[in-house]
Amino acid sequence: MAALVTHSPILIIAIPLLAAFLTPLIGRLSGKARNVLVLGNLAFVAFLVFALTRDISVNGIRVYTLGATSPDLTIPEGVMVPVRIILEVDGMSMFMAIIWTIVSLAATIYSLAHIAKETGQNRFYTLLLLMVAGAYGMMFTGDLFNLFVFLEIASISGAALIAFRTRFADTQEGGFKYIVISAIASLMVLFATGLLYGQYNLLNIAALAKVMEYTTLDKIALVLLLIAFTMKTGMIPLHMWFPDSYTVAPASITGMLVITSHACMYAAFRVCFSLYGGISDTYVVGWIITVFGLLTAFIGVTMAVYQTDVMRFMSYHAISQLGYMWMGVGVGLAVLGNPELLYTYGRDAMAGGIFHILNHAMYKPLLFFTGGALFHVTGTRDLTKMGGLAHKMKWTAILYIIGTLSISGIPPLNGFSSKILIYESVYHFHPILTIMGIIVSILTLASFIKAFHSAFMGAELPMYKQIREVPVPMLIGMGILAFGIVFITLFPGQVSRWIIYPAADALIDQLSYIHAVMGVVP
Amino acid sequence: MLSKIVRTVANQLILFVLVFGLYVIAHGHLTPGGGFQGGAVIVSGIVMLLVAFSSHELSKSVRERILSVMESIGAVIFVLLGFAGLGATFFYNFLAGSPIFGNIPPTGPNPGDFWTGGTIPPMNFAVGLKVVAGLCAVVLALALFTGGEEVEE
Amino acid sequence: MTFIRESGYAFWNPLIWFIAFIGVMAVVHFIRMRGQEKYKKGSAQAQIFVCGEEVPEPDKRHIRVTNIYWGFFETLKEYYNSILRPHTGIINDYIIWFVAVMALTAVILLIVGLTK
Amino acid sequence: MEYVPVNFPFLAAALLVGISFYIIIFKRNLIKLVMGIGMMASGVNLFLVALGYRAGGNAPIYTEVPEGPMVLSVPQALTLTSIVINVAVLALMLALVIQIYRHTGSLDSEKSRTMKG
Repeated sequence: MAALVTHSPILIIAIPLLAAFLTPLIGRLSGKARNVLVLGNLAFVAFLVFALTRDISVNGIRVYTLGATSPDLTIPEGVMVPVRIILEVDGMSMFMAIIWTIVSLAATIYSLAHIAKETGQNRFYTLLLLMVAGAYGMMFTGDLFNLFVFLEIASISGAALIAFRTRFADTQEGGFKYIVISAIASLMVLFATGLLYGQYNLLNIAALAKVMEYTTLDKIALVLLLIAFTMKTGMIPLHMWFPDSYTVAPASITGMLVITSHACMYAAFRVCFSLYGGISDTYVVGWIITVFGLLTAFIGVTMAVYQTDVMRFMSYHAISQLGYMWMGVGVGLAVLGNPELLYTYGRDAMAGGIFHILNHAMYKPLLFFTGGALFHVTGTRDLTKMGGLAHKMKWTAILYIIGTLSISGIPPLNGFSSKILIYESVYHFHPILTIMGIIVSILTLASFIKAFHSAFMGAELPMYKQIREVPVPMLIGMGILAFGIVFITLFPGQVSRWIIYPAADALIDQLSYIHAVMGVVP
Repeated sequence: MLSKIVRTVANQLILFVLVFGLYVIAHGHLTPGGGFQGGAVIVSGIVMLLVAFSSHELSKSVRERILSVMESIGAVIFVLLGFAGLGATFFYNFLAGSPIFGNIPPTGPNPGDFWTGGTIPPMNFAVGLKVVAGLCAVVLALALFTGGEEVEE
Repeated sequence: MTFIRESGYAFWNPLIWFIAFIGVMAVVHFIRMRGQEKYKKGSAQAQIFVCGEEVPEPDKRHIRVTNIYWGFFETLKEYYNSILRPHTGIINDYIIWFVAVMALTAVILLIVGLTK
Repeated sequence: MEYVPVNFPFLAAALLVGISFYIIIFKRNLIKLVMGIGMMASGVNLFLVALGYRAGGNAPIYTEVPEGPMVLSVPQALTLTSIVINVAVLALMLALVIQIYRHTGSLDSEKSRTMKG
């Protein structure tokens, strides 16, 4: 057990990778065995993630050196700097990993029924597991180049999964847009990595952070990294590919893509806090992020009200909700250099932003899944053609209501607890942020009511007399996320104490991130 | 399908291309090269066949199903070699010092001993297998697309 | 007790909210109990009544999504026209925005660096 | 001492990336767009390789290496990885372009779009 925990940082990445390549071999023999393999594998990974979380909450940051004689031998004898591939897992990484493990499990269960009639399911599950491994890699890696590699793994498999249903024209277009954007963003990340490597001959984030001097080239590298990752996240005005891609993917994949975009957000935080936190003009960078976050929240929601395609409208809401996280964490970043303000409201703003990532990761996939359920039974995503579906799809309607109340921040659901944390803390930074946040929340509720009315309410339409409730695996997949929402609703204090504040502290505390790799300097 | 001269020459040349590709894969730990490069060399030979013969001819002998199995096996071997080092850490070079590829080379310039490298040569072979299968599938899939007549309006 | 923030700015406890919610629901139920008792399901009372007119078919009387919030969009027409213009759906235009935002951020950061 | 123009590769890399951005922004043909991304990848790879160059250096392989300085090996490993990844990305892009053409009958990024707004 202790050995399992010691090796779990790499096992969490490697086991899905192994299963991904076993899937086509086993799927050739039997489809059932393949499904059992995929699910069992993800369940085992979930077990490892929770074991590792427990370990990290007790023992602090855990590093893992690949290929060394011992996992914590980060700097071999005779060299001054880390030369091997190093995984570095702290509170923030574990927070993202917990989200990813829950959502990937729910999405896989949901896929069992959602894509049951498609051809090429072996490939689907291979790509899905590759995406799981890639996103875990992004969360755990400790050096910039592997960040690029895992980003590309997640992007390539994501694009192929978006374009999975090749019989529709729009899926191909969505996949193409996704891969073009991802390729350009990742190349910019690689370029920035090159800029940093050229100056310091280092790739490890912790080692770089230790020697960083913040020259002009470093600033350009910061811009490249920050804007590339924010484009992958879908920040306005770099968001336009986001609805195009997320709308057309199979619903289970859309739910997972939301978390890969959060993984890119995590990478942006990692760059801003752990790499540049000590030396950069965090005030300016924080303001830039906050202003863009404000724009993102507002323009995203106004665009969402306008949409008539159910998945597209939810995609714009995903963009809009990302704005809250940028706002919260951006405020934290802006006051990072000022300990007094940081502990008055900055840390709470960051905790609010991070808490909102967790909440968003619960309700947004749930809403995407209900949208996918509508597509599953009606064969269309167009809200103008829907109506009266609640007569036949009671469970889906109830789950949709839970998601709606949560995303709009209606008390007592979990969306409220993170939003009030953001409102209360960013108010001290600038009141306009809170005001806009509340307006965005109102518009969110309004647009979700509009969609709810046109899809679920009204008399039973004659063309939907034959439909039935969606299959049980899809309901289970949605149910897991709904359970997550209810759990966070009931215990917001415990959840924030267990994982939210440790994650925020892990971002703030740059020194221990550096020391975990470089060793404590006397 | 090109002329008979081209086809005959391609038929003879493919052997040399395959041998050179295998050489590049096998000597990946000594000279520039390795799994991906050698695999790409082999696939370039297959592209030569594709040009000389038609893609439909080639797709009869190179089956997509076999390629997919080859690709998976290559990747599984690679990851399993990583897992085998778990006694120390993932990707630990557990073969160094053992009878298989186990010689320890001297530090600095040396004539190059093939029997070194530990897990690296087996990994090169695994990657080579995967790259040959994967690139071959890509090339065939792109070549089999015949153009505008299948447009669905 | 569940406090999200211990610094004193905010307080949030779902349990208290639930207790209040149940209290309000009890009051609502009490008021509802005092209402009409003659209502019967399935009788003519449950039919739709549109001023004595004939009731339209289900797919005619369902309010579609395009009709909801019509006034909102009519009022904000100019905003929506201007905001929809950049959303061209062409991949090339997306990259223009990427380059523009990158240039803007770089300029801001470099200028700040110069003034220091 | 002869002059070694060490900075030229960086200029070439910057030029490649610049031209590829021009292509990606202004060329509406999807195949040209994919070529632009391939070019950008080459530019970044050239930049990485040029970073590791040391004047008069040998290839960083110990098999029968002559005496003298060696160029850095890490950027070359990075470049190789990046090339492999870009092969996969470009193959996927081309496959998707083929599918787009099959469905819409057009390679123009404006004419082949189905989603807007």
